[in-house]
Amino acid sequence: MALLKVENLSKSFSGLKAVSNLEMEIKEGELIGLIGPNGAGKTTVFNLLTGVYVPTEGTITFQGKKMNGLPPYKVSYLGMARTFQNIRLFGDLTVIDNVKIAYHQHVSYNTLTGILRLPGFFKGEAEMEQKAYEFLKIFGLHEKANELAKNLPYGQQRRLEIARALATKPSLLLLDEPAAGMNPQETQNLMELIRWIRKEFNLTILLIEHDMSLVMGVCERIYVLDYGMVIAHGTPDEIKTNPKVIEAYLGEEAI
Amino acid sequence: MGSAGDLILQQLINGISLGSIYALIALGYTMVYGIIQLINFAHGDVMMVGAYIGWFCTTVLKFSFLPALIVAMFLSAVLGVIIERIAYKPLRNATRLAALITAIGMSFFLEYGGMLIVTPQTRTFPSVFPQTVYTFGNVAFKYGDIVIVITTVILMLLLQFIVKYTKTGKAMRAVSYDKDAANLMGINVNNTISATFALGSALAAAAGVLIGVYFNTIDPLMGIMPGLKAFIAAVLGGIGIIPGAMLGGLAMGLIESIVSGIGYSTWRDAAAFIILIVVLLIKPNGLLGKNIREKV
Amino acid sequence: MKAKKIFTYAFVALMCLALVVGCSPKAPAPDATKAADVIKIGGNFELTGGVAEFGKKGEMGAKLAIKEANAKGGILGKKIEYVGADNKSEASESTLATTKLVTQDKVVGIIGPMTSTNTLAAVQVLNDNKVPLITPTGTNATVTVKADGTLNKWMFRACFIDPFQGEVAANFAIDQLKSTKASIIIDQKSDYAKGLAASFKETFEKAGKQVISTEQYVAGQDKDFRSILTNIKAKNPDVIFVPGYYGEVGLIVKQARDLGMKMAMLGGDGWGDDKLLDIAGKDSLNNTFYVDHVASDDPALAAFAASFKAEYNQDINSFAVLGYDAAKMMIAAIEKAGSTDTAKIQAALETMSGFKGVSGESTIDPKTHNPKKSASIIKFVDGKKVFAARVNPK
Amino acid sequence: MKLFNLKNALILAALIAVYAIVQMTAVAGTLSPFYLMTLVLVCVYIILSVSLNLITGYTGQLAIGHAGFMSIGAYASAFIVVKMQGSLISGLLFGALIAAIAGIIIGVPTLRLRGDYLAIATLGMGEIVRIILLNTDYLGGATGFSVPKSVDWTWAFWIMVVSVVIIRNFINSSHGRACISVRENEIAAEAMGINTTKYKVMAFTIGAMFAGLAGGLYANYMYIIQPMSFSFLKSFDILAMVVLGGLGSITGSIIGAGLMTILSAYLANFPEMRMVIIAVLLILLMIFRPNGIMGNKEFKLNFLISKKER
Repeated sequence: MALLKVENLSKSFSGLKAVSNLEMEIKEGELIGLIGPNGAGKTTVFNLLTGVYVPTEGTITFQGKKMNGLPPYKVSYLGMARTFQNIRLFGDLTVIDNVKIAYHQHVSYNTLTGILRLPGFFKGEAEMEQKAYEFLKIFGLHEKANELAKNLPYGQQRRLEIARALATKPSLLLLDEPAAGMNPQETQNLMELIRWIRKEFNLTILLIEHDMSLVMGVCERIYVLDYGMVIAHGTPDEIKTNPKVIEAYLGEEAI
Repeated sequence: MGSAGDLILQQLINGISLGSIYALIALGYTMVYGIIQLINFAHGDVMMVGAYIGWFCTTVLKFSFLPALIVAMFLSAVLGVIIERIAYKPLRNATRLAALITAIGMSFFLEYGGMLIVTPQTRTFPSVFPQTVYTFGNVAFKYGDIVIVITTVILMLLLQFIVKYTKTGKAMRAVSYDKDAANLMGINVNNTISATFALGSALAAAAGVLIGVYFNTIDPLMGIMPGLKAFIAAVLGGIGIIPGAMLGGLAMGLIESIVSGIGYSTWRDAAAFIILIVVLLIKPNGLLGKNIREKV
Repeated sequence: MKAKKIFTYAFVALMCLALVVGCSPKAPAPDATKAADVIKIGGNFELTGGVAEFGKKGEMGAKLAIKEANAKGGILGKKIEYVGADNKSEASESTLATTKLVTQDKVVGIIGPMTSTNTLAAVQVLNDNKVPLITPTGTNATVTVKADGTLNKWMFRACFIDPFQGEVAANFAIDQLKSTKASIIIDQKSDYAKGLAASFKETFEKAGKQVISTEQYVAGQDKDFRSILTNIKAKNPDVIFVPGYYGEVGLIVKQARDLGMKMAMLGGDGWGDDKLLDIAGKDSLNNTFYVDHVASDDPALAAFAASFKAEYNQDINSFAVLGYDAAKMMIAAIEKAGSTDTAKIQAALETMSGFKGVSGESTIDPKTHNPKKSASIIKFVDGKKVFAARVNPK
Repeated sequence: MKLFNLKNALILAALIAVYAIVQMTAVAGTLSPFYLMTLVLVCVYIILSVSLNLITGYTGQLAIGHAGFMSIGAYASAFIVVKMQGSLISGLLFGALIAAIAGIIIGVPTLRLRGDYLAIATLGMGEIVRIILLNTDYLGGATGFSVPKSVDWTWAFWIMVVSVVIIRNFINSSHGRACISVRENEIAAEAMGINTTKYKVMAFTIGAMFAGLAGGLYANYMYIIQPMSFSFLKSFDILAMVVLGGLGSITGSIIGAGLMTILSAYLANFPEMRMVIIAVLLILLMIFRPNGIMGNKEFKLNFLISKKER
């Protein structure tokens, strides 16, 4: 069964179609790439999937449930997590607090328990602290747990975004240009990390990326978007040789 | 006995001349907000200072209406620039709340500093207009009503001209759109912001003199309520948008006289707030405001 | 970074210092002998906030009375020292100001505040500390007598109470103006206006006449009354009762006349300021009447106006007059008591009779602490105040 | 993380010491009633500013109608105490409850607005409450509502302490962090599974509730309440305390409230100049310390403890 099924998805902003008739199917455990030139509508697709935008048309089915029009936090409850292209960390909070906030939906104690400092609070906080620390450790951020997120270097901020998204315990992880601004070595490390977390957490991953080496290196299938439409999809090898893609996207770069 | 039609017409006239004054004050609020996103709570008090300058010119220096208006506008413009340079400029990169608190402090300073200098007593303007009353059937309006509306219209046209066609006006629009980009394009951002304060304060002073001349009385706390109402007017129209301030001001004036007109004068101020809130709930950026979407 | 930290600590330290200095119990006055040489009278007035104009005028009156008393050599062989406090035109600040005057400055009596609400806020503090207060213009009946009928022992006033003025005005409208239909315009923020309006309405309607509409405004905020006046115009009453203060009343009268409304207009002692003439203009004021304390040609009033002008270069109004009278009454009581013992001053005030002030002769009713004094009706004729009638209290 | 540690013990000891010193000097008569009154007011304003800080400083929602909630609490508690002959505690709880309900009713529609639009909407709500009270003669209308004084230093101080502890505990819990994430980045918070509307309303309601509680204390201490005391200028005062102390700092709010109240009391000796001096100080402080006295940091006793541990 498909984990995510997108049918005939369209979104227009005051008449302008940003995404039109998008069809997409992702099976459990897959690692899919979403590529396309600037302004092709990739991030809009993410925003539609995560509930930031309400689709104009079409349906999104996730784990067999229709989820059009659900607010983002409910999408998160259902098991979809994302990172942001323009990093959106909680800058004035510590690194570990960033992760704890993402873990909030799994915490067991209620507001009153927190205010009255009942035993449940200490238990819950201890659990959170431990889990958050584990997530940080995966991304090598545990030594900076008590620094402010805004003071981290760029590459670490990107990794913290992924760590934070993982802390919501998703089954589908959407990564929006995770390697943007990274050098080749960092990108290489990131590639391995993405592969590793997919296995470790039993995840399905959809990623937007500009860095071709990353996409071609890790993705099993790729969707190519141009002017809000899917112009091609298939394995990396198929995409590389697809004339439409070359024309729209790779061709541009080749010049 | 006036017919219902006359009654409505009279209330509309009342509303328009009151609304014109709100609009003049609201323009200053909206311009300053548009350029540095500051709710300048001291704006109503600049209006008060303008009214006092006008009063000084007409009673002590025996000026007539127009020279007094111009002197008041000019001196208030200078005051506006001084306030901006001393109190707001150091906070341009601080949090907006810090600037807001400074504006509140400045408002108190003008009110109570003014009270120390001119004492809290009400001052009366001499009659600078003929006290002619024009009546058509049961509808009456004064020479002063005409002056208010005409002055307001002229000042608004002048403002539109300045903002649209002069270099300073274009710079203002550029700075309000993107301060850094404007700076890179060689626009002197500091001077442009000062010019905005000068223009806004001059308009407020004009409103102050008009209030003084029309209603005859001024006092150091006269700026608080018109200031607050003009702010509501600016938000109602969509803060930062010049036509919005005009529309909002007129709407406020009309709302007030209609609510009083149907016999709920007690609830007039509450009605203004309720309408504001309802409008905001339907159009969160005001009547003419564009819905600006945050890029995700 | 470091400088910032230092600043923070310096600030916290300063703050603690302020706490310590501000809250350290005041040491007994080092010059205790000197303190005994003066008699302290406190003034709790609205010096800032919405009705600062009235408070300031009242304080000027009170200060002038004290200055004059000192010029005559003071009382009981001592000079009077005036200690001022600001209540920001707010009840809770009035409680604070009263507490400060009574417990910090140890005044023997207080003059002020000008509004009933702010005066009511002082009642309990004065009961607890047993210090008398005279409000110049706190007209609400409950200032001196609680709603349940018990007397506020330490509270006195120099003015009429609301019901008296409203009654006088209503009777004048019925008997002299032959009115049958009245409209009332009141300041919704002012209990003075509400009190006058209530008793006017009661008296007027008891006589079988009709109050056809009541409109409200907010003093200090509103300058445009055309909307409510347009409403009244449509109902066409033969008298409009406007129990407000001169600032708004002037505008109301003027705007009514501008709208072509020629009926009689009537008010209370809040009209008593020459500014009324400046604001409304002499033509508009024809066919208007108000209740005042004394006839405007009273020689004592003229003398007071002259000395007030000499002192402050401002004109008098009812606030200045009553502020002055309240202070004079307090001074007279201290003299009569022959002591600065507050209980004796209270007793002297309670039995005060035939006190001659600028606002006329008054006698304190020991049961209600209200002064019994007569009222005058003043009529405007081409900008001149003309004495129209005198009404004695029952 | 334990409930009973050295730090908490030290804080408790300090609180008891402050309470006892004031109480003893007040009883002995060395502390003048005027200063005692000022200190009680400091407690009231601490509750107000800390609760507003929860809304504005921590959750990032610019609300300037706090005096409205304060007045709701004040009048509701006065209603219970005076009209229903209820006890002080029932009055205070009722005031807090009604204010909290008002917080929900006002918060749900208006919290969809952002930034300055929310500010003006809350300001408007506060003014509407005031106008309603002004026109309610049953509760005294413009004249005011006389309430017997039943609050004393003990009540004010310990209610203040409990309020601050509750708000602090809330902020330092997972739910509090959820509120802070709304301030930091609403879109990211939502994407991480935070129901931002719920947490905004929750913070707003808790803030309103404590403003109501403070209003109840105020009403039962000041002898008389009147609508004028709760105008938007009072909301500005409270906001100024919060910003002055530092947005997102509880100790900052405490310092801000203390500083402003004590300053105002001290300047009572200069009635003519008082407001001008306060205005100038406000401007100067903002210019030289735009992030407030404490910034978003807390004043901690850690340095006392760490010395021993070192």
